[in-house]
Order: sequence, then structure tokens, then C-alpha cells
Amino acid sequence: MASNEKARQPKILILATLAGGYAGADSTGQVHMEYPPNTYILPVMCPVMFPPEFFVRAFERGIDGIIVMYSGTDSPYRVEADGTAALINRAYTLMKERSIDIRRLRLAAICTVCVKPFLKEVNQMADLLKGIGFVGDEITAPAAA
Amino acid sequence: MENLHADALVVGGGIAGMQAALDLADQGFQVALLEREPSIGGKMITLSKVFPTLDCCSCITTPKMSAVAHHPNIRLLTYCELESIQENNGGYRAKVVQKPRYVDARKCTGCRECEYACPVTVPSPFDRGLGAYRAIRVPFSTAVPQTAVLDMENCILCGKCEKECPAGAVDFTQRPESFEIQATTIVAASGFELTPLDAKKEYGGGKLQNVIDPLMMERFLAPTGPYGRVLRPGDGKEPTSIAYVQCAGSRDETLGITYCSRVCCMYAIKQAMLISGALPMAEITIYYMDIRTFGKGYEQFYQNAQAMGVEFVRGKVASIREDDEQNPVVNVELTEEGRKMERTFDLVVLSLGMVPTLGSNLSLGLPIGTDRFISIPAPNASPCASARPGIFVTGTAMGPMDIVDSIVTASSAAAAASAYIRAHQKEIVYA
Amino acid sequence: MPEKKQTPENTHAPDSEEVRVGVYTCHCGGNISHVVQCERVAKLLGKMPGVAVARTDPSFCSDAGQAIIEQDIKELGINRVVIGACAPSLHEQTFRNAVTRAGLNPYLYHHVGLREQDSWVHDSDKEGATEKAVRLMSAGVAKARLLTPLEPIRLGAEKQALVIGGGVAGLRSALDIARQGIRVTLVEKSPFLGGRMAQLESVFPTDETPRQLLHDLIEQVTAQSNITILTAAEVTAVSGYVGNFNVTVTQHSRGVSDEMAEALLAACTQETPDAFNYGLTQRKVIYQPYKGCYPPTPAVDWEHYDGQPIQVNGKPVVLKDEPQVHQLTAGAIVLATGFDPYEPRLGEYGYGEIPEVVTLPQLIRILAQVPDGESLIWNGHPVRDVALIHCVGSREIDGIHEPQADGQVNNYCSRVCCTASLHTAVELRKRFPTSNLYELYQDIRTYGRGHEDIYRQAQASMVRFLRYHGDEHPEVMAAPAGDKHPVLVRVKDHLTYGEEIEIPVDLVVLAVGMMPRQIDDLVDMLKVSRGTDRFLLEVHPKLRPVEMAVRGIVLAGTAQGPMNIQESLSAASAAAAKVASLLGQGRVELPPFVARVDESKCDGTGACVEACLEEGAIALQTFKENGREVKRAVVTPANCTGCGACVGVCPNRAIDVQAWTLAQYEAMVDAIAMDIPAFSEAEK
Amino acid sequence: MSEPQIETISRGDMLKKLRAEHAASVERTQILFREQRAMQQSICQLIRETPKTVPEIANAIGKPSQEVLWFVAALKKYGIVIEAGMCGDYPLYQRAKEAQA
Repeated sequence: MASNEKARQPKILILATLAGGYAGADSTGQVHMEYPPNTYILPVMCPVMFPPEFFVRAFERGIDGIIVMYSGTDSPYRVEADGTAALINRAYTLMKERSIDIRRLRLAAICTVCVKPFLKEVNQMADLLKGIGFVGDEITAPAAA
Repeated sequence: MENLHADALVVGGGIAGMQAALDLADQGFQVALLEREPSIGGKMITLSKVFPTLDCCSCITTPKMSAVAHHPNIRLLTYCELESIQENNGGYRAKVVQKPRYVDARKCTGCRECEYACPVTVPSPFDRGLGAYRAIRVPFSTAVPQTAVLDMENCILCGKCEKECPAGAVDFTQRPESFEIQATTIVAASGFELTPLDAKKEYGGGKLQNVIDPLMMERFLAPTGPYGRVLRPGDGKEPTSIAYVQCAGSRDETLGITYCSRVCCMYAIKQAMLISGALPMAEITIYYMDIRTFGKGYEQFYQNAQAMGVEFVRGKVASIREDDEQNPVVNVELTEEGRKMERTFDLVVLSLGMVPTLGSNLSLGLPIGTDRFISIPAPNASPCASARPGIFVTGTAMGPMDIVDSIVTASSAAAAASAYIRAHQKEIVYA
Repeated sequence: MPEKKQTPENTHAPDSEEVRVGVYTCHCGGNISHVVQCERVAKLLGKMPGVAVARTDPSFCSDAGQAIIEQDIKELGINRVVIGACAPSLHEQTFRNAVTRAGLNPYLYHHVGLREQDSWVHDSDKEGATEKAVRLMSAGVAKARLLTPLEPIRLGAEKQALVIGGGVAGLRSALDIARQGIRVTLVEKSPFLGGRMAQLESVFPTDETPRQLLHDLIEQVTAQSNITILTAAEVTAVSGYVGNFNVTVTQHSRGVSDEMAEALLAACTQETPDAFNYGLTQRKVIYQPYKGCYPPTPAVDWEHYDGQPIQVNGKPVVLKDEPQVHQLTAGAIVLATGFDPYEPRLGEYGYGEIPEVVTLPQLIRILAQVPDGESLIWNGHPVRDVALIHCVGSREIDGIHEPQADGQVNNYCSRVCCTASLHTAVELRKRFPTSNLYELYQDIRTYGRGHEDIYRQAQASMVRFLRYHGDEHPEVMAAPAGDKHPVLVRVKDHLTYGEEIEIPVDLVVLAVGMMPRQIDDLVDMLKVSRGTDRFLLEVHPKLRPVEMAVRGIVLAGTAQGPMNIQESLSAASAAAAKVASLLGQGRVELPPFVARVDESKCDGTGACVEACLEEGAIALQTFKENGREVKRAVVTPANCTGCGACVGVCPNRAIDVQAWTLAQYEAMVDAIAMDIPAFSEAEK
Repeated sequence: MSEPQIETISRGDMLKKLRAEHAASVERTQILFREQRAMQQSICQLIRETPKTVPEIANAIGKPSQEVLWFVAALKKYGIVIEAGMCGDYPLYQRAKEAQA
């Protein structure tokens, strides 16, 4: 909340597919399982739409961790399983160039009823960020910008 | 009121009737939906949250109510009583009376100025009599239509409402109006009532202040309830120990209700979970004979309640009395231990069962079973067909069932009704 | 060569008119407001740029709540709507309709889930939950500002449905759909219709004959000229989408012609266990499962036929399966794939090890073969004492029950076994009056209309009831040699206050639960979801109880979960009603969430075409532009799934998925990341 | 059930007719209304300054708790009375300040 009231929290962005992670997050809500609130879930149809630069840009803007919750091989989109994995690898390359800890970006297959895996991913990222701190403290300017 | 023609007449605007009407209307049929109360929504709209998802109930119901009200193929007729039907011209002609609202529905905007102006306070059946509203009122906050209705039985004819109404909608000249609906087919969705709270003398015959029915608890748990929290009605105490007496109006030969009401186990478990959320310190005990959590996801729900600490005790409650402080004292036979015990609670909920709403069923002239619900002569062939051709039955009009099952049978009745309409309509010439 | 191609006119660029966002934070009847301070959210959002009004309401989804939004659109000129409420899967459509009624394009509305993903999961951190709501709603506003009006894609829909499964649910669905003037293809995997119901001998509570009921139903189905029945057939491929599914059905040969049937049947000598009798008896590899089956022509059991010639009138006849492939289109698909009885593990209650342990479905087949008036003999012994054990393969508890091979523990109730078991007990007592029956149960769940009467009948017929607890299962063991009875059942009976009781019996009957049929291939082909219980999963048990998340696919009967015949029929008719609503108009509307090319930026690199895996969704076309030939990407909306594979690879950012654009995501990320000093300031 | 023709009857006549038709219920309700008003006034008077629980109010005005609770709920619904904390297991009720103005 306001910086004077409470220590600033790292921000976790979750890009969750409607057919997978987003529905899984809804399932988690239906059983009222708690997790940290500094988690911002945005629905996506399929994560292959993002260019790898999108993730770097998000880190530059102050997002401290990103979890891409996709549907893996259960996806309604043929391209999703392999396409997303390849995308995340390209993003890792860019992150390394900016000396961003690549653990800040996670890819996880979450299904519509994956309550436990959903919680595991979220809590893992929250714990990791507690340890490694804000992205702003490690990011470097792009080599040629 | 002019006479109407419709492909289907749906009798009852609860969840089953609404769903049947929507399914027929979505297929392009003209539907007249008849509701005797001033608003549609039935019993479901009075509930707090629904099992097993614990969705807020109005979040499921109000959009359906809204969809019914806005559907171009549905003619919504609220506050109308079905008088009789007769076979006519290959279909049915229904005699209907529009009861006077004493408010012009076309002018009323639902602003509730009249309600605030009205000096007479009366018990609100929406809150099972434990809450109150005024002699003129919009029946409840999410009512559809949002039209005020004046209750002449409790009116002192002071005229304040008429003076305050900015739309000039109050109309003391209204009278009951009869009209007819000619329809090819009828869907009976006349719903249920709870077994009366006073039916069982052993349980205090309805006279114990802190022994309530489950729909009262629903209202306490709903955000719009009479107290805005869970209190016992005897003296406004926040209860710390609550007992549920299962099969209080079902599986009981002394009441002549030998059947299982299907929903009581689940609503008791659900309420226990919701109370645990609202009053974390409260101890909740459920006295039962058999736990019947048979629906999809229900057994898991039962296990969750056990894990939350709700106490399930197998026992038959023999009687309930009151101590000097109006605390209910439950006398229970512990069938797994072979002994009797007494225990005092702050509040007791009788898990009452379902009995049919008889009024409109009688008007429809449909044969009923030994359980008094509408007979279904061939349940394993045509599960929604009544004994009269072209009249289909849905929801709790044909026996106790929960919301999920009511909705499925509603769509099923709609399928049967639409097949009937297609098969018969070509032969019908409207008079 | 076409001139400059036509794309749907992007009528309003987002900045060509003043953006006036209406922000609505719903209390959800307390579900949200008990955790998230909705008024604070509204107050803060009200100060964001572009926001013209920010309100709260106990429930915006109610008629009155929707009216508020409609009024704002009409009276305050709100042209973008952001609603924070329950999950979009529940009410996004409700609000789209409301917005449309008020005259606004339905796609100028954005829904933020504040219940399932906020208030319900951050109960103990109300401040955190409120901050989250503010950031999510700000992101919603950021997106809404960039929304453009869109039109749904309108496609013609085949007035034809595919029903998969020829049991009672599939038959009922097919009939009800056909009666609405929609053509139906009914595909049944086995060579005969009727499914599991045909294996029963009596249905409760009416005691009717199931095969007679089926016969009547099949007669109505076959009388319907617009139903095509394909038996011994399987769906082997599916593509397309609602309104236009392309389906490949592979149908095995019957192997036997009507003329040859009698002779072949008589001549065939090869036998195999009879699945109709759950393997208790043998039948020929050319077979009819029962008298009066449909189709009446016998069929060859290809799986078990050894391929050897059969001597008919002295001539050897070799039977050959020549599968036929049917291509068909369907506007909608009904899944009525049914159930299998739970198959107990080897040794579970002695099953498979002690011959006197059978399942309830097996017992029903055994009884069917005992002529009326004769006594029941099993494994050479007369049967007098019978124990029926409830909840086998149902109501299992994690940690107590051994998981199945795939790790599954069936923690659900199978709904029908209590009544079925008692119904059988009553029949046993009636047919064999000297029998002693023991029902070992946890809870008697005779919930249905007339079912409680069967329970009372069983009590009146001196059936003995013993109640065991879920964590203390009865034990079944072979009796020591020389005992009068072959089996011993040991149970801790809580009706006698926890007494350990040992019952010597002649037969143990396991009232097994229901499992969904093995339909992995179909599930993969159709991309439909299953629940944790492995049954097919409906979208929402109350809002859309027979529909699946994939549009145009509906559920009928026990493929969805355990249910009895009456319930299966209801569900099947309900599914038919949904199909009729969907296809009745002969067209369907699809959401416009497909790729769209901005030709001003496209320079024809073809990266998008390379990235796309969907057939015919995107291609390069050559256009004349200012007299010059240029290549531009062109999308075929009906074939585009909106995955966005093209978006991420475009070097010019010239392509986007409508309503899900990259720019919108960037704006949302910025809103979430934004420092909100205003968070405390603005409130002052 | 329905009257043959109603348009010719004036509003005044109609009210007169209603009064005549409903004389019994109007009289009964008027008595009820006077009792209600007295009850509401004594409750509001009592909790004007100090919040009280339902049993406290019942004790002070000599009415059954059950009845008092019903009136308190009614007054609360129309904003005349508000909840003002808890006293043990009992919520406290107070006359709303805005409503007093």
C-alpha cells in the first residue's frame, strides 16, 4: 500500500491463459486458498503473442517477477506448447543481456483445476523475490539503445 | 389486460420456470411467464450462497431474472394468479387474474420514495417475517420488475405514498383484472414450500423463539438479511453454539412425509461452513441419520466441512425444549452409542424438507403422487411429462431437488415442450 | 489481382473521440466488499485520467445494477466500461448484453475478476487485496482506453448435430434434437445401441423392463427420418469450430449380411467372454448381445475373431473388416459417452481371488440367467447368505484407499449404488425367500422420488443393515476349508455400537461406483476439459450445466458424472435444448478475437504466415498499391483461432489480435507497475 | 373476480369505496400502526445517546426481546437505527445521527 504504511512489495505479473492458468486461478479462488496479494493476473488467449522484448520491457517498468501460466500440451492452440517454450528461451537471452536474474521469469503449465500447482508457483515466486529483491536494483541499461 | 397468445405458458418464475422460459424463448418460441408474487426469482433469490461452489446466490439468479425481463420472446406477467385451465383448440386456455398493485407498473421507476414515506411496517416474507418492510414497497432490492406494490391488507389509506411518488404511479383505482392466455403447451414450475416449522410438536411446534427454519438462516447469512449478520431471533444474541437437526421435515412417517428432501444435507453443511466463516468461534453440530451428499462435487464439500471442524453426530433428535433463557435444549438419541443425551444450544436450525406448492398445481388439474408432488407417469421414458398431454413439469414441482437438478430439468422440460409445440402447432388455428 | 483489399472498417480510432470510461466495482453481495474496500477503489479510480465516473453497487449483475451502467452510457456519454466483479467466465456476457442494450459496442467493455482472483484468496490481507484491486482496475482502465468497437464474426451453421454415444442419453438427445428439425448423426462405438441400460433387468422405482423402455426409445429414434445411425463407428478426427465442425467417423464392417446371418451364427464355433454378462459367460464371436437388440443383424466381434474360416454349408467363409470412413459436418456435438462400472482391484474385498465375490452389475447378469422359481446357485453352491458392500470405488479417502494405477482416488459418491443395491436386495428376498441379506453401508442415499420406499421395503423384507465408517472398511476373506460358507465378512458395525461382527456368507456383492468411459482420444481431439473426478466438466453447474467450455459441445448423461436413468434422460433433453437454441437459427456468432493486419505497417515479410499453424488462417497476397505490386498479409477470420503466433514475430508490429493487442498489454503492465503515491494522497 | 367497468368511477369515489371495502383492515391496521409508532418512539428515545443491546432495550421498555429485535431490524433497514459495536455476544444499536437531524 502507500509506501509510508507498509514496506513496498515486489510485483508479480501472471500472464495466464484463459484455457489454463486463468481458469486455474479461478478454481483456486473457488476453494478460497490464500496466496500473496502482490500477484497481478492478466488473462491471455495464448502467450505466443508476446515478443520476447515484452518481458524485458515489463521488468524495466518495475515488474519484479513474471509467471507465464500456459496450458502446455492441453492448449486449444497447436502453437502454444512449443511456441511458448521457445519464446521464454529467447526472453532469457535478452534478460541475461540486461543482467536480469532469469529466475524472475517462469513458465508453468497450469490447468483449469490445478489449484495446488498454481499455489506452488505463486508462492515460489513470492519467496524468490523476497530473497533476490526488486528488479530495479539489478537491471542494466540495454547495450545499444 | 388484453388476452394473450403464446406458444408456451410457464407457470412459476423461480429458477426452474425462468430457465424453462429462457430455453424456449432462445429457440424462438413466444413464452408467457406467470408468477404469482410481485417479483420473479422464487426461493432461490432469497438464498445466501449456493453449494457446492459457494457462489453468491444473487450472482447466479439476478442475471437470469434480468435475462427473462429483457428477452424479446418472453412476456413477463408478475403478481398474477392462475385460476384455471381448459383444453382448447388443441392447446390450453388459461384463466389468469392480475392482482392489483395499486401502482401503475408503466410509471413506477422503483425509486422507493413511497416505501420511505409509508408509516406502516409489516413483516417481510422475503426475510421469512424476521425482517420488515412497509405496506407499500419494492419487494426486495433485486426484485424484477423493480415496481412497487401496495399491500391493501396493511394499508391505512393515508395517501402519503401517493403524495410522495415523483412519477405519479400510485393508483388506488386498480382492481383485479381477469384475462386469458391461449397457449399450445404449459410448463408447470410451481416450486415448493418448506415443511411448516410448526408441523412437529416434539420440536416445539414452532413456538420456540430460537428454533428456526433454514431459509431464515439463509437470510441471516445473506448480506441483505434482516440483521446484516447472524443473530438469534429471540433476543439478538450472536450464537456461539448452533445445532442442525436433519430430516426434521422429511423421512418422517409421523408427518406423512416419508420421502427424502434431497437438499437438506447439503444446505446444512453449506450453512455450517458459512457460519464458521462469519462466526469463527461458533461450534456447529449436525445431527443426522444418513449424510446424503450425492451430487457432483458434494462429497468433497462434506469432507471439507468435516476438515473445517463442523461436528457431525449420528443421532435422532427426539425432542427440543426451551430453558429459562429461551435456549433450545436438544434431546438426542445417539444411535451409534446407544444412549440419550441432552445438550443446550444458542440456536437450533430445523433442516426442514420440501412440500409442494399446491395452489397452481390444483389449478392445472394435474394428478399428484402419494407424496403430493405432480405425478410423472413415465419417469424413465419422459421424465418431465405430466399425465396431461402438452403439460410438462420442471423443478421442485415434481419432487424435491436442488438448484442444479432444477435447472437441468427445466431445460429438459423446455426440450419436451418445444417438440410438442412443433408437432402440434401446424394443426392449431387460433380462435 | 485484387485492388487494395477491403478490411473491416475500424470505425473509431481510439483517440478520435474523447474516451469516457465508466468504472464499476461490484460488492458482489459482500463477496468482494467484505475483503476489498470497494469504495476506496472507486474513489481512486475516479481520479484516473479518462475516467468519467466510478461507482460501486451491491450487485451490478442484478437488473437494477445493470440499469445503472446503461443509464451512465446514455446520460453521461460513457463510451468505455470497466467492471470489476466475479470471474469473467460467469458474467462477462451478461454485461456485454447490458452495454449493447444501452447502445454501446459490446467490445468497448472490459471485465476484471476481483472475486475469484482477489477477495476470495486474500481474506487475511484486506489492505493488500484492496491495493491489488486498484492496480487490476487501473490496468482494466488502461486497456479499456485502447479498445475499439468490434463486430462478431457471423458464420452459417450446419443444421446438423453429431451425437457420440448410443446409450439412453445419446438416443434421447438425438431424438429431441431431431424433433427440432435438425439433422442428427448418432455414432455408437459398439455394433448395437442401448449402452449400459440394456444390461439391467429392472429399473427403479417403477420396476419397468429397461430393454422394453430402450426398445420404445429406439423405435422413436429410427422412425425419425432425419437421424442417421452409425454403429460400430468411432469419431477419429475433428476439426473446425461451433457451427462447422468437420468430423471423420470410421465405421467397422458388420461382417454379416442379413441373408447370411442365421447360417453364420449357427456355424460359428469360436467363443469369447461375453462382455454383456461382464465376462461371466461365453458367447460366439458372431453375436447379438441380447434378444431384441438393435440393429437386429448380428455383428462380428473383430477384436476377438481369430480370422479362421467358418464352414457354412460346407463352404469356408472368411470374415473381413473393411472399415468405411464417413466425412460429415456438424454444427454442434453432444458427448454422451457414458460410464463404466468401477472395476475393483485384484484382491480388493477378495475380488478376483475369491470366486464368491462379484460386483453388483455382475450379480444382475447372474440373476437374469436364473429362471423364475429356481434357486440361485453360484460356483457350485446354493446361495442363501449374501453380503452387499456399498461404496466400492466411491467415497474413497486419500491416504486410506489405495490409489488406482493413475493415482486417482474416487472421492465422489456414485449416486445410484445405494438404491440399486437395495432394489436388488428386495428382488433377492422376493425370488429367494429363505435368503439372508446383509447391507454393509456408510450412509443410505435413497434420495430420489420413490427411492426411500425401496429402502423401507428392504427394511420390511428383513434385510439386515450394518453401518461401517469410511476409515474402517469391512474385510472379506475366504472361509477356512470345511466351513459351511465359503466366505467370511468382518465388519465393525456402528449400529450395534461398534461391535466387531463376522458374517459367514455364500456370496459377496460389491456395489461398485461409476467411472467415466475411457475417452482420452475424444478429449484430446475436442480439447474439452475433465474435472478432478475425470468426468467431463461443465462450464458452470448452474449457469451452463450441460455445456462445455468449447462452444458447440454439450454433455448428456453419465459422461458428466454419476446419474440414474431418469437423470440421464433429463440431462440429455437439456443438452438437446441447448443444441436447438444454438443451431435453430442456422447461423452462429463467434467472438471477433482474431488477428487483424494494419496494412499501413505491414511490409509483407511473411513472418506471420510462417508462424501460423492454423490451416488457411493467414496468407500473403499481392496487391497493387500506387501502381506498385506489394505483398501484404491477409487473415481469414473464420480460420483464425486468435492465438497470436503472428503477433509476437512481426517485426513491424503490424498485426494484432483484436481486443487483445500488444499495446493494450503494455498499457496494462504500466498501470500495474505504476507507483501510486496517489494511493494515499488521492484519498485525502 | 373482476369488476365489470371501472373507468367511470372517479378517484374520490374509488377511495371512498376502498375505505368501505377495507374498513375492517384499515381499522385494525390503524391500531397496529399506533402501537408501532409508540414502540418505535420508545426504542429511539432510549438509544438516542447511549447504544444498547436488544435485551437491554427490552428490559427498559418492558417488551419481549423478540419483538424489540424485529423493530430494531426494521428501523435499521430504513437508516433510523445503526449498529454501534458489540457488548459481549450482543450487537449494540443506536439512533442514527443523520436521521435525528
